[in-house]
Amino acid sequence: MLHTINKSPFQTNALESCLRFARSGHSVLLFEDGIYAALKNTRFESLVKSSLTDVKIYVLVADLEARGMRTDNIIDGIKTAEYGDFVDLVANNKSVQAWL
Amino acid sequence: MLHTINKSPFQTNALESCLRFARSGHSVLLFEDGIYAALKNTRFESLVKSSLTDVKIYVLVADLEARGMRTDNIIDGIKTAEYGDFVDLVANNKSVQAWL
Amino acid sequence: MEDEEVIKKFLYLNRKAPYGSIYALESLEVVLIGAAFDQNVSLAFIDDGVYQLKKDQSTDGIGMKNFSSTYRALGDYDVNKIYVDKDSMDERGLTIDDLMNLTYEDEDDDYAEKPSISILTSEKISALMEEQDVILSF
Amino acid sequence: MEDEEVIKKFLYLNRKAPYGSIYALESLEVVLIGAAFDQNVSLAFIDDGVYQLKKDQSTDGIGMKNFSSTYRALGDYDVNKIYVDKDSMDERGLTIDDLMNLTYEDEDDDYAEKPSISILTSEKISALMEEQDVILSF
Amino acid sequence: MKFGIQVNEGPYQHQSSDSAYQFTKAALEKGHEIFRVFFYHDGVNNASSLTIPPQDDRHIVDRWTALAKEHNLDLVVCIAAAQRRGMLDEKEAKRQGKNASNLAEGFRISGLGQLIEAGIQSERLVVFGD
Amino acid sequence: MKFGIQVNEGPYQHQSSDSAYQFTKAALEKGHEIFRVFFYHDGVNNASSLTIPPQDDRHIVDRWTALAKEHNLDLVVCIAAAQRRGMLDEKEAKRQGKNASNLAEGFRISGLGQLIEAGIQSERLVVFGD
Repeated sequence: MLHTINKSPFQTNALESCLRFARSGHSVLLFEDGIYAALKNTRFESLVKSSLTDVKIYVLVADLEARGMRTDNIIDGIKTAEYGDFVDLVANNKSVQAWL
Repeated sequence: MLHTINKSPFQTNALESCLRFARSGHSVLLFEDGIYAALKNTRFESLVKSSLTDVKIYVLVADLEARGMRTDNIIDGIKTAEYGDFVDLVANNKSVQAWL
Repeated sequence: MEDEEVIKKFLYLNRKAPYGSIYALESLEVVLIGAAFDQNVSLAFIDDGVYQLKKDQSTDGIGMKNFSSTYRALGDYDVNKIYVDKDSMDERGLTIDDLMNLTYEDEDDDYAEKPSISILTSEKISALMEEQDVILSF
Repeated sequence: MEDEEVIKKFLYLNRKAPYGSIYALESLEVVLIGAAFDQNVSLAFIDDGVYQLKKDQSTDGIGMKNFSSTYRALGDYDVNKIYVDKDSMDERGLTIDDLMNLTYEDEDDDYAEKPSISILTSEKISALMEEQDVILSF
Repeated sequence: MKFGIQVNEGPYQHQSSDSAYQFTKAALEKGHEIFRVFFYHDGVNNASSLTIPPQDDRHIVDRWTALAKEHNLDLVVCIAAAQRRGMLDEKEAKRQGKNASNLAEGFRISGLGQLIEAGIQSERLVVFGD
Repeated sequence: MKFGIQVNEGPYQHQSSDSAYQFTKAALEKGHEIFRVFFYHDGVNNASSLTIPPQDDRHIVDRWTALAKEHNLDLVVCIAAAQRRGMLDEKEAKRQGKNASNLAEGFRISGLGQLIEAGIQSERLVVFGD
C-alpha cells in the first residue's frame, strides 16, 4: 500500500498520523511541502529514521529542488523519485491513501 | 494584543506557535476549529491550562455549539465570547495577529 | 460479452473536523451517492474526523447548515460499517457516549436495530485500510 | 483641513512554506505594492515561513514560477527589515548560510551594502509583533 | 471605531468567509464603521455572481451583497488574485476578450493598494483565512 | 493500467492541482490510461474559462484543456461542488437563469456518481488535495 504526504510535518499532523497507521512493507511518498520530512537535521529526523526500518520512504526530487534542497540533504535510506516513479509506485501498490 | 486561532490544535501547529509568541497580558481568541483547544480532557489541556497564567483565552460559543460542545466542557479560566465580544476584543487591543 | 459486476471495497477515510472546512459535508455527499452503487462500503473516522460524529451539534449561531443528522440516515442507505479510531478518541477525551448513536436494521436478523459504529484500535484501522481497493480521503 | 500623513508600522508575518500554497507568493505581491506607500515596513519569517528564504530554489521540475529572486529585489524597494525566528531555523536544522543573501544599500551610510536579514530570538520577534500597528498574516 | 477586514478563502470550502461575515455584521451592529472588506487569495471567489448553493444552505455571495447594500460597504476584490482565479468584471472581461463576466453586485475589482490603504485608514485590520 | 484521478483544490492557491497535472502527464507518458479526472471541492475551479494568469506563469486551466485534447481525457467537474462555487456550463446557466457561463473547453459537468464510477472502473484512484 502507498501513502502520500503533501504537507510539512511542522505545519500539520499528516506525517505523524501516516506513520501511526502505515504497516510494515508499505511505501510512503513525500511530495509538495511533505518533502521537508525527508531532510536531515530537522526535529522530525529521528521519527522518520526510526520508521525506515518498517516502511520504504520516497521523496519527489522536483519538489525538493523547488524548495532549494538537494538530494544530499536527505536522510540516508530515503529514496528519490521523479513523477514517473510516483506513477510506478501507484501502479505497484494495490491502493493509495492520501494524507491530506 | 489579540491573537486569533481558527485551526484545531490536533491538525496544525497554530496553537503551539501562537502560545510560543504570545506575551503576558495578551488575549487569545479560539474560534472555528480552534475551539477544540478550549476543551477539557484533551492532549492539549495541560499546555492550554499552563498558558492561562500569562494570557487571557476566549472561546467563541457559536463555534463551540456547532461542534456539539457546551460551555461546561471548557477548561476553567477560559472565557466564553459571542461575535459581539470578538468585535470588542479587536477594538480593545491595539492589533490582531491571525494564526492561520 | 457482458461485464461481470465489479464489487470493490471502498473506504471513506475522514480526518477533518466539521464546519471549519467543507470536507466533512462533501465527503458525506459522496457516501450518499456512492450508496446506490452496491459496493462494499466502510467509513473510518480518525484524527479530527472523529469530531464529525459528536452528538448535539447545533449550528444556529454560525449560520451554517447542520448536516449531522445525515449521519443518522446512513443506516437506511445500508452504510453501516463505521469505524472510529480509539487513539484519536482518547487524545481528545472522547468516549462512545459523546458520539451520535448511529444504527441500522439488520435484514439478516429480523430487522433488529444494531449499532453501526465500532471503536477500533489503530492496528485494526490499519488492517482495514490495507484490505481496501479504493480509499477516498477527506 | 488637510490630513496629516499617517505612518504606521506594518508587519508582514509569513508562516507558510513556498510553492505548496500561494501564500508566500501573494504575500510578496502585497509587500511590493505596499512599498509604494511610505509606511514603516518589516517582514518576519517564522515556522515554515523561514523556508521561503532558502537559497538555490529551482522550480523547473514542478513547472511553477520561481519567485525567490523577488526577495532579492526587496532592498531596492526600501524593504530591508527582514526578521527570521531563530527557533524556527533551529528545529529545521537551518543556519543563515542556508538562506539567500538579502542586502540593501544604506543611503545614510554612503550607500554601503548591508544585510537585510536579522535572525532574532522568539522573544525579540514577540516584541516586534507587539509594537506593530498592522499585522498582515500569511 | 474603523475596521478593515481581509478575507482569504473562498465561500463554502472554509469557514473563514462565514466568520468574516459574522464578524462584520456584529461590528456594524455595535456601531463600528467598516472601512473596507478586501477579498484576497481564494477570497476573491466570494464575489462570484454564478454561485448557486443548495436551497437549504446559506447564500454566501448574496449575503455579502445584501450587507453591502444595507450598510454601504466597500467590498473590494483584488484584481491580481481575481484574474488568476477567473473572477472578472464586465470591463475587464471586455478588455481581455472574454465573453462572460462573473462579478456579483456590490463588489468592485481593484488593486492591492486598496488593502494597504485599508491597513492605513482603518484603526484595526482583521484577517480571516485558512 | 487504468488510473482515476481526483483533484480537490483550485488552481494556484494550492500545489495539488499542479501535482495532479504532473502526475497525469507522467502516467500518460508511461503508457497508462486515465479513465477520468474528477474535480471535486474547490477543484472545480480548475475548469474556469475566465482564468487569466500573469503572462510569466503557467496557465493551469489551458494546460488541462490541452492535455485532454491530446489524450482524449475525460475531465469531469462535480455539479454539486460546482454550483456552490459558481462554476456553470451553458446549459446549466440557462436553466438557472444566469446570464453567463464559465466552463472551459475540454471539461464537462456531471454528478458525483462519476467519481464512484471512476473508483470502480479504474485500477487505481489517486487523490490530490489540501
